[in-house]
Amino acid sequence: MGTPLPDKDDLLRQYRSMMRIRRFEEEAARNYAKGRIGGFLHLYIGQEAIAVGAVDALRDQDYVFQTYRDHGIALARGMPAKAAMAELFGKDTGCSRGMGGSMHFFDVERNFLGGWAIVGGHMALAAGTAFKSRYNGEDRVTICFFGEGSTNIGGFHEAMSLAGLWKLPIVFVCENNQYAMGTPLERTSALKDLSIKAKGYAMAGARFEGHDVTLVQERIAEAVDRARTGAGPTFIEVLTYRFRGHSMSDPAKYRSRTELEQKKQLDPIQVARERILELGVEEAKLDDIDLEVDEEIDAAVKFAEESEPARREVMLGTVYAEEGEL
Amino acid sequence: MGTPLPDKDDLLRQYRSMMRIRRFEEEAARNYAKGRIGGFLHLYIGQEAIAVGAVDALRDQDYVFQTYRDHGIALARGMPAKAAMAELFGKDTGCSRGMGGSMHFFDVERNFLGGWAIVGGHMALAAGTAFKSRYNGEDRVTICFFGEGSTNIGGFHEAMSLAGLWKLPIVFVCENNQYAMGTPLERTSALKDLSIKAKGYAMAGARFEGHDVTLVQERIAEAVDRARTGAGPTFIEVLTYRFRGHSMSDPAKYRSRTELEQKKQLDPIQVARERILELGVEEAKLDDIDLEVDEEIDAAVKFAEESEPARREVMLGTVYAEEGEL
Amino acid sequence: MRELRYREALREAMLEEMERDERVFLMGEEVGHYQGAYKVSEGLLDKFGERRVIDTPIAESGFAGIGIGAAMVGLRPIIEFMTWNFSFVAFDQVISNAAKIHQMSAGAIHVPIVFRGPNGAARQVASQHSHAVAPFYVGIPGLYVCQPSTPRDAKGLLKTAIRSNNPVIFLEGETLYGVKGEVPDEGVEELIPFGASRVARHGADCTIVTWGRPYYVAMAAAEKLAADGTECEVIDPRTLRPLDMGPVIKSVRKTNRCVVVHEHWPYGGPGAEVVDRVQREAFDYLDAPVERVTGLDVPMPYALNLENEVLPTEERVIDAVKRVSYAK
Amino acid sequence: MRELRYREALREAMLEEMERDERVFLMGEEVGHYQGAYKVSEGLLDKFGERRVIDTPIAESGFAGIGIGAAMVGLRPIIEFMTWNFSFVAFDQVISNAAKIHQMSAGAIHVPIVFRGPNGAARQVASQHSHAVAPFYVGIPGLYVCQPSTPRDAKGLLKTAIRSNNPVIFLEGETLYGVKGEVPDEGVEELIPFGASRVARHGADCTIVTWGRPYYVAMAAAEKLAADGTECEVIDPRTLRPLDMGPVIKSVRKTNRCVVVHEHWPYGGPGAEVVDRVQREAFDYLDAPVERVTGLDVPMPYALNLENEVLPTEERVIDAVKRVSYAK
Ligand SMILES: Cc1ncc(C[n+]2csc(CCOP(=O)(O)OP(=O)(O)O)c2C)c(N)n1
Ligand SMILES: Cc1ncc(C[n+]2csc(CCOP(=O)(O)OP(=O)(O)O)c2C)c(N)n1
Ligand SMILES: [Mg+2]
Ligand SMILES: [Mg+2]
Repeated sequence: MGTPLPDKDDLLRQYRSMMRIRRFEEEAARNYAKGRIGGFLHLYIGQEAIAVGAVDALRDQDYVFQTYRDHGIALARGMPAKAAMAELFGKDTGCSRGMGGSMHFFDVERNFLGGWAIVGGHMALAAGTAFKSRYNGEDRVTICFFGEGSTNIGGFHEAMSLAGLWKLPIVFVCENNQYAMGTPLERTSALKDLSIKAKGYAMAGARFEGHDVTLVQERIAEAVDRARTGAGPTFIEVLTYRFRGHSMSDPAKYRSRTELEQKKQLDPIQVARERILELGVEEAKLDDIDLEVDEEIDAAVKFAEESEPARREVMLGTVYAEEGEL
Repeated sequence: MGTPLPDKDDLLRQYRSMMRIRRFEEEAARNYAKGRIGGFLHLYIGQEAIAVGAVDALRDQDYVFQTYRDHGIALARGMPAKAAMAELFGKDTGCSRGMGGSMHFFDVERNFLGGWAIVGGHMALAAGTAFKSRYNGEDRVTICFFGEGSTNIGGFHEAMSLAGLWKLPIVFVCENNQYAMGTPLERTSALKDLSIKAKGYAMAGARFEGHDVTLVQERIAEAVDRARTGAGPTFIEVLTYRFRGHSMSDPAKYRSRTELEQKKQLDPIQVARERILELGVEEAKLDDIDLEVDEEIDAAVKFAEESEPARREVMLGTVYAEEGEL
Repeated sequence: MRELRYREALREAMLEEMERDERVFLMGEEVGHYQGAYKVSEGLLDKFGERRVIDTPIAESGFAGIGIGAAMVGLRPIIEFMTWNFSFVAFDQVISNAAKIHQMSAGAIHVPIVFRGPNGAARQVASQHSHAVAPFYVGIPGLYVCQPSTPRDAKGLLKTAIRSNNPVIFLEGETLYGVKGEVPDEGVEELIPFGASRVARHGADCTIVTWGRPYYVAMAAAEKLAADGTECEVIDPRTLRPLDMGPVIKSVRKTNRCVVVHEHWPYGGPGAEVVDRVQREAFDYLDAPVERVTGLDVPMPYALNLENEVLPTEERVIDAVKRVSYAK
Repeated sequence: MRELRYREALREAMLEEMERDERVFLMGEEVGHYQGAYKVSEGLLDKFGERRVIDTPIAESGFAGIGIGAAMVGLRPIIEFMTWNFSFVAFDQVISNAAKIHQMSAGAIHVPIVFRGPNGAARQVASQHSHAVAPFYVGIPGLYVCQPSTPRDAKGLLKTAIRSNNPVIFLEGETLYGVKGEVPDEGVEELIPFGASRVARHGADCTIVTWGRPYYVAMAAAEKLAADGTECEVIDPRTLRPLDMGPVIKSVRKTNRCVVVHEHWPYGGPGAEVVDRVQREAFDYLDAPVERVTGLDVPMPYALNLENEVLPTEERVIDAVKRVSYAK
């Protein structure tokens, strides 16, 4: 399939959204190094076109699930950078009020339903929200992201089996960034083309490159459409690459400098930037966007720094929900 | 693929083996009704050609795993009917000394490694024995049986994934008897042809009817050979049917009398009997075999009745193994 | 009041709550067309149809997760494990998801879900099928754990569980399903609150705390002891989390002795927790150490003679009461 | 004696046992090429090759099961869970298979296997990654459970575990890996037996039973209390199953007071079990109820200020000792 022709305004918006993720995470990495952020921090840098393209294939009402590598999709979905950064800082103003941290972003208002740290564990949950949409006769779709390393675990299989059997309105997006922590795909899967797995569940399958946001949006939209019209779920493999280590503690020694440099040729932000220039937009316009994004992220850091720490009362008060009509 | 030509002596031996299973289980059912056997009792009646054909495709050194529906394969593998019946009676002379019961037959001497009651739970164990054969450079093969209802659970997927990735010397045999307890295949799987699942694991697949013992032996032998020569695992779907309910407490109301009668036309024992007669063997020869089998099973019941009950010392003494060089 | 079987009481609870609230549905293996492996859900498919009574493939982790996901966005699933033994393949869904989501989302997401099914030994089903699972769930903050012994408690607690806005572990008993007992008449709605122990028998000589199948063993033992002049107060906590120690402590202050009787293995679990709290809250009143009568510390063997030894017996209860009473 | 880090002590144990017995192998996620997620297995791939140091896909239930199967037929696997949180997806393999096989086969089959990895909170990794899992495993007959606090115990117990003919749950600690301590010199083989509690500090005023990370909290608290004139006897059971109560009971008979300090949630588990046994076996010697200092009864939050409140603190230990001493 050829690359679709982007709309200029769409692409500018998507460029901004990707840049926002990039700058947010670069800033997060810096603050992690300074000890202001703790725990695990998994960066999405290099994969931004997938989150941004996917979000544009969805409606606001649709449900979104992601793994621990969740800053990108949360921001793409519209989470304020302040709420995201404050969460990393463990502050009460964070999107999960300091309870969740980097791996457990939540933004229920935007139907972003986490942020999950057990490989494969969120996939059945996502299928459950799709089950509910069907139960209630809603035309919502659920999209569920996960890494290629997650395709060997039982949680993947059971969610896929049930979604396939019940034809749930869900799109499974496997972000194949080639590595599960330090392990390359060839040492975790007998299959090279993971989209073949769809056949085992009598499900539609797709496979494409993830550095072109326009392409991503179009191809995911096909699957979303299939789900929305009751034609069943889709399993998508998107080929991508993460430019950083698995998490902040990973120096990523298991791959060569050359490999990394080569993959960086397809930096989704650069790709979008060049495309935009080709479309005749002036460079200054992009520089303005970059500047605005910088300001937003700086403000987010400041906000996070100055916010009150996470509160004991929230911790104690959210172990159980209050009873009574909901 | 056409039906292979059976050898007369082989077929007579296999006929006896199938008849032995049939009579054993009929007797077990009677004694269950009398309250001499407790717990769950899952009969293999109707599926005998699979166990018997498979055993003849294997060597003595090969490892065998089965679910709770395990009398057939245990007997086919050579377990004395006495040890099997005594186990059902909860006696110290049983193959598991009364610890396991119907669902947990063991016969380590014959490399029959159980008898497992958690759906999907034994498949990784089986892969583990195959792992060991490779670790030690042995040319043993492992065969692992399970029902079609087990293909949706995580345990199936993980065992298949790892066996496929590591090319372990194992043959996975899915006995598709059309029902998982009361649920027909179309309500548990989006796929009709389960052998397609093999593709998701880059594994060889096969699919054939299970009422012809000669065919079963030949087709399983191909897979065993593949495993033994290091060419990797195989996923086999054998189409079969159980003539009784899921277990003794199941009246099997979920299927029609007509369906059952039609399936009984392909009773593997009848099929073998007719084939033997076609090959020119006299009916009396078969009747003699039937009689000998009857005697063996009667003796087994008597033995089971007269044996001592399971012992407290065995129960207490086998929670932990003794320490020291093994 | 009418008499119902435990199984019927559970069925009524589900039926009434499904009629009351369209968001409630039942999902599990063989719950629909087969009418339930143990017939608890008999008739519900006919009444509510396939939309709300849903047969699943064998994929406990998958359908438990689907239930949790559906609960996150407003439904109220009842997930049946054909037996609680099979919850082990779904353990991560319960502990890492169901129990955590409300807090992880800082209270933004609710998980109103009930996991239910038969628990404990079920006569000769051997070691992989005989787990008394309470010890694995009672310790997890974010969950409630019910283990009703009587039909009335089964119905009243299940209704409360279905209306709860939190995940509930609901432990029934295969050997309890046939037990008969009084249940409020039709039209009389009874919701039994969580965290309210029930004094099942009054007595001044020894406090027995017990739940599940062994409740009946303890009650029978108490009758025998009474014939010998020892009056036991038998208390059933009904919910193991929250664990209402009030009536137990009050009782121990009177009897000065306590025996805990349960099916689960001896090490830890709610059995040890009850002991811990009794010695903490009634230290000055205890005339003897708290004793426990438990399932033996072995995997459950198949043979009936051995199973009978493994499970708590009346004799063992009587002996324990005598020991803490320094009698005979 | 030399000083080693806890992580190095574990590595030495594996290295020595792999050199000693060719049937021993290490399997898990990132144990090989990556040198271990927490560098415990650093260098082992180079030394033993891919046959014996095996990287797996993310499939805990699958590779735990493969380990158990391999053990059934004579190998001696060490299965690493990257963290014990991930054992929950393999829970059924451990409880229904590893723990049961020896008895189910009437002793015909052995399962010599070690499951190991870091357990408990690991600084701000939040609720799905911070489980202290002992309560889920200690109650299961057929398993042994080790939770060493010091490098020396880590090495000596892991060697014993690898040589054991039974399945062993081996709980390490991410926050312990960097801890340094004395370990017998090279060439001096020390096998620490299961079921042998260690008296880590002598004192006549109060017995503290503790294990894992909180061991260090308790030791520090004991030093502070000593400065105030209260001498605590600190006992580390080292293996939670079997649980060696001998030294604890002996100590309580002397101190007449007992405080249990652990990371796991308060309800049940080894914490409650220790209390149960102390009150049973030292009833007449106790001058106060046994108290416990535990992780708070909440899912672990991410924020550091809250995590610090959830985990046992020196202050809470000191307070508990004072309470059981009726001091201040
Ligand atoms: C069940 C489970 N096992 C192990 C882990 C530890 N772990 C976290 S991320 C990860 C690698 C996942 O790789 P992949 O699925 O490819 O996603 P990516 O990180 O590349 O986005 C592992 C092993 C986990 N979180 N859950
Ligand atoms: C994990 C798990 N869930 C549920 C069960 C209960 N159960 C036992 S057998 C069975 C049906 C299995 O059907 P299938 O795999 O087709 O095998 P068959 O009985 O037809 O041989 C079920 C649901 C179980 N034993 N284990
Ligand atoms: Mg990846
Ligand atoms: Mg079947």
